[in-house]
Amino acid sequence: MTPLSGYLFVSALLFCIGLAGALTRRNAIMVLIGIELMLNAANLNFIAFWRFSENPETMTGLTFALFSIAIAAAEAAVGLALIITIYRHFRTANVDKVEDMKG
Amino acid sequence: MLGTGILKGMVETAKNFAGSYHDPERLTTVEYPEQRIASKENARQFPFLVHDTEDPMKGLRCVACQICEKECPPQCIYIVKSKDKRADYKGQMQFYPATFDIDLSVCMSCQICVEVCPFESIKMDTEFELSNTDRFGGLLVNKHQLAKSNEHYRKIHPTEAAASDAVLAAETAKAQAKAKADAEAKAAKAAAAAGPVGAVASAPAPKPSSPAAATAAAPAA
Amino acid sequence: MTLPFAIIAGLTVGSAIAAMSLRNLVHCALSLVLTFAGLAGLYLQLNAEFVGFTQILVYVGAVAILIVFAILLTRSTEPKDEPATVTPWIGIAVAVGAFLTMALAVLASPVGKRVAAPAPEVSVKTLGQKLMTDYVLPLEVMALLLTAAMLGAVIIAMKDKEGQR
Amino acid sequence: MADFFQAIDQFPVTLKHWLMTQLGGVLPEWAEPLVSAALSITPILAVFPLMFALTTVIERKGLGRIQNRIGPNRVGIPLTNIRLAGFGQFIADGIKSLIKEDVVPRAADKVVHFLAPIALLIPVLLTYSVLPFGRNMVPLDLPQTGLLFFFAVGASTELSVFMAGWSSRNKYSLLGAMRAIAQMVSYEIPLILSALTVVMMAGTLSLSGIVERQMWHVAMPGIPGDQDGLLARWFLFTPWGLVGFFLFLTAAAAEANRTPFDLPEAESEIIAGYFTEYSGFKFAIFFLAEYLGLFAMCGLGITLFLGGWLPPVNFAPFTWIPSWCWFLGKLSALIVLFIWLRGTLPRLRTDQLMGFAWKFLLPMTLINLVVAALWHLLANSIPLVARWPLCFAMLAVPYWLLGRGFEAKFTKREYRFAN
Repeated sequence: MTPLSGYLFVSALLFCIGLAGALTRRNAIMVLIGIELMLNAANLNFIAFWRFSENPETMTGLTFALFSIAIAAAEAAVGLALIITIYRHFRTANVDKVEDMKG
Repeated sequence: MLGTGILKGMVETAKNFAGSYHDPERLTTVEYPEQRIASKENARQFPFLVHDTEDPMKGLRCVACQICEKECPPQCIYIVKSKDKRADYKGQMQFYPATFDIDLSVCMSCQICVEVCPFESIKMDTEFELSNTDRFGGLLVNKHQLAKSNEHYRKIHPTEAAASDAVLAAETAKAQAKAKADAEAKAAKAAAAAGPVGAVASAPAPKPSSPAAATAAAPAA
Repeated sequence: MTLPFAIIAGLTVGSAIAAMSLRNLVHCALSLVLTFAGLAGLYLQLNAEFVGFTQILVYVGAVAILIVFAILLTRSTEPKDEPATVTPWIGIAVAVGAFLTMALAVLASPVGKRVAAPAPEVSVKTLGQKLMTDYVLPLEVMALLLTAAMLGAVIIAMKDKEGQR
Repeated sequence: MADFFQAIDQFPVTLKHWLMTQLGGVLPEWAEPLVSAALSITPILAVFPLMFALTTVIERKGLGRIQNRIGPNRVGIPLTNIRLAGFGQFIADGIKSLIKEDVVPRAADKVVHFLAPIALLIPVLLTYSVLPFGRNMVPLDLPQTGLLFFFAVGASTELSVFMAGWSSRNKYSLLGAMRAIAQMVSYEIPLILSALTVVMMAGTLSLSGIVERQMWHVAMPGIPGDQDGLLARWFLFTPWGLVGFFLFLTAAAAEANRTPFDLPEAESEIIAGYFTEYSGFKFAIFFLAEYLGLFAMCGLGITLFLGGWLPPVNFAPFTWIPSWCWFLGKLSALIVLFIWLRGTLPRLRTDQLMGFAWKFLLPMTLINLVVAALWHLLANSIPLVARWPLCFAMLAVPYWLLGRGFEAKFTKREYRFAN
């Protein structure tokens, strides 16, 4: 069985890949994808810590991960709706070009 | 209520399904190569050349006048006129087609060649199973393949064939009458050479009879 | 480290890198789906079947479809030769720094060397009972949040259209 | 006598056991689970594609009869005159699609275009792994998450549809994919909700567990059935099960892109939808995946509502028939029903399709969920004879009320010039 550190490394890698993407990509959708990746990395941490915890019967990590998945779904829906609205308004999904504060 | 229409429709299709097994009124499909529907009398597919005598090549009615070749809208007919002449069914000396080809891949079955032919020599066939492995040579049919007997024509289009026969009979009668008149005129001429009496009176005598024969044949057509 | 873990982890990380670095947005989204599927595989490795299949149902079945729709609805009008990233080196440096910090923390901590206890008995029944008793307040808040998010998403995406009429 | 029928019933299981014990000495230890899995998979890979092949012929023949035609009846054994009533057709079709040229559009995204049919077929085949085909015959028994696995894997087919539609670079493909995804996402909700009713009543996500709950002897509060255990306790025999089954079938037809919900491949409008640009064997894979998806949905419907592999009654001639025959028989009956529906119903319009999902199916499944809960709660206070009509009325009234909205639109059309 893989030790906990293996999962933590994968999670850290995913988080940093997501972070790098969210910081560097121009397209708003790609930024959102980066954020999704970071959320998933956190989820993996929840599950891994639950599995390697002293008393997994409490299922804290599992429930937290379930709630986190639900939040991510809501976040993706609202975020993508916002991106589509921004695209309709500015005719671009490039975050650098959207610098107008007026509605 | 929602769904009743669906149920009604399903009952209807179930009736169709069951009915197709026992009700021949519903299942009208004819399984073609084994079962066939006899072709209708007015059916027409592609032209053929009519011949009268036993030997198809000698009995061809076609005199290579090339009217059909000129009238054919897609120009699928190719005719080469013969150098010599030979006796036709009336016994007159006529040209005949040295080559008579029809490209069936071009022909559009319009029947104009039949309409314009003054010699009742090209007619429409009901043969339709013409598929061929050679799409260029196989569908270019020559006069040997095109020639079919008058009996065949009578079999596939009885009414039309009767009219056509009547026209031909009238023409033959007219030709014979003319030949007879010519012979009489010749005889009269010969007689006139001997003594020119009555030759002028007898020569035009057969003429009124031939239009009468033609009009007699016309209602039959 | 076991072979299945290595394969799944490699696939997950590799497809995540692809998802963040490919030029074509649809390819990015498809690689992201592979990452989600790989994560579900990791959850299964961790005996969290229910969360693993929920992950597939929600992420592959719903979030990925949403992203793909959003990509198609926001067809980029920008020229192709424009770089897809802004100031890449700063962002990557930040990410690498964050990773090194976390990796050092994991290596230094004694928790990381913990070996798994025997697989716990996870029954969906007890999970459901927990959700309906101990975690009933978060569950209800979550229901409210999802409803609000749905209504919000619909209204945000609709507003402009009404304005045009 | 009973032992003999028991042996036939368990024949596939015993055969596998025998093969494994025979191979046990020969195989290295690491290969044993792989061989065991392969032995479980092989019958599925043999039976269901064959069933697909036969269904294509039966469907064409059946549709032909419904339309007063004969349908395919020629292809039999090659080089002979034996025609087998046309049942050689699927072999000819298979050979044809195998040797046809594989055309990939020049502008297509080659990799995604190639992966799409594979990515569609694999999840569809995976769904079969949790279906109980007979007594003790579940390739992969997931006691905690069986149904969730089915829906999770089934949901990932949407992405393959998108891959196919997008990578073809064809507007019809993309339109078809968009239609298919919108339809599948919309109908997934009533599908899962109607299945959830059963999960709620059975108290388990395991599909074999759900089948066992429908057995004669298992005491279930509120399921009608003879106390002596003569009549099976299929969920279909309860009001919520009856309504739930038809809601499930409707949603399943939409999930599987069957008529009347086959807009994604409406050939009069968008050629063949998302697989317009596929030819040859890839097209055959799409066709196969579509039918296998339908079979899997039917299999799930059988497991949830029609008692899976259980016979309807618990006495001699019926119990002699092997359990897997019951499953395959019920599956064939549902397939025939779908063919019949295809021959009957015209295709819906997109707005009708979406309206039907959100305004009719979704409220109905939610009401069904509530009624099922009531049925369970009233089990001890109201006798069955009164409870059944009461619960049925509670479902029939909303059905009538919701259904009215869909009827009113179909008024008789006035033709200005024809009349």
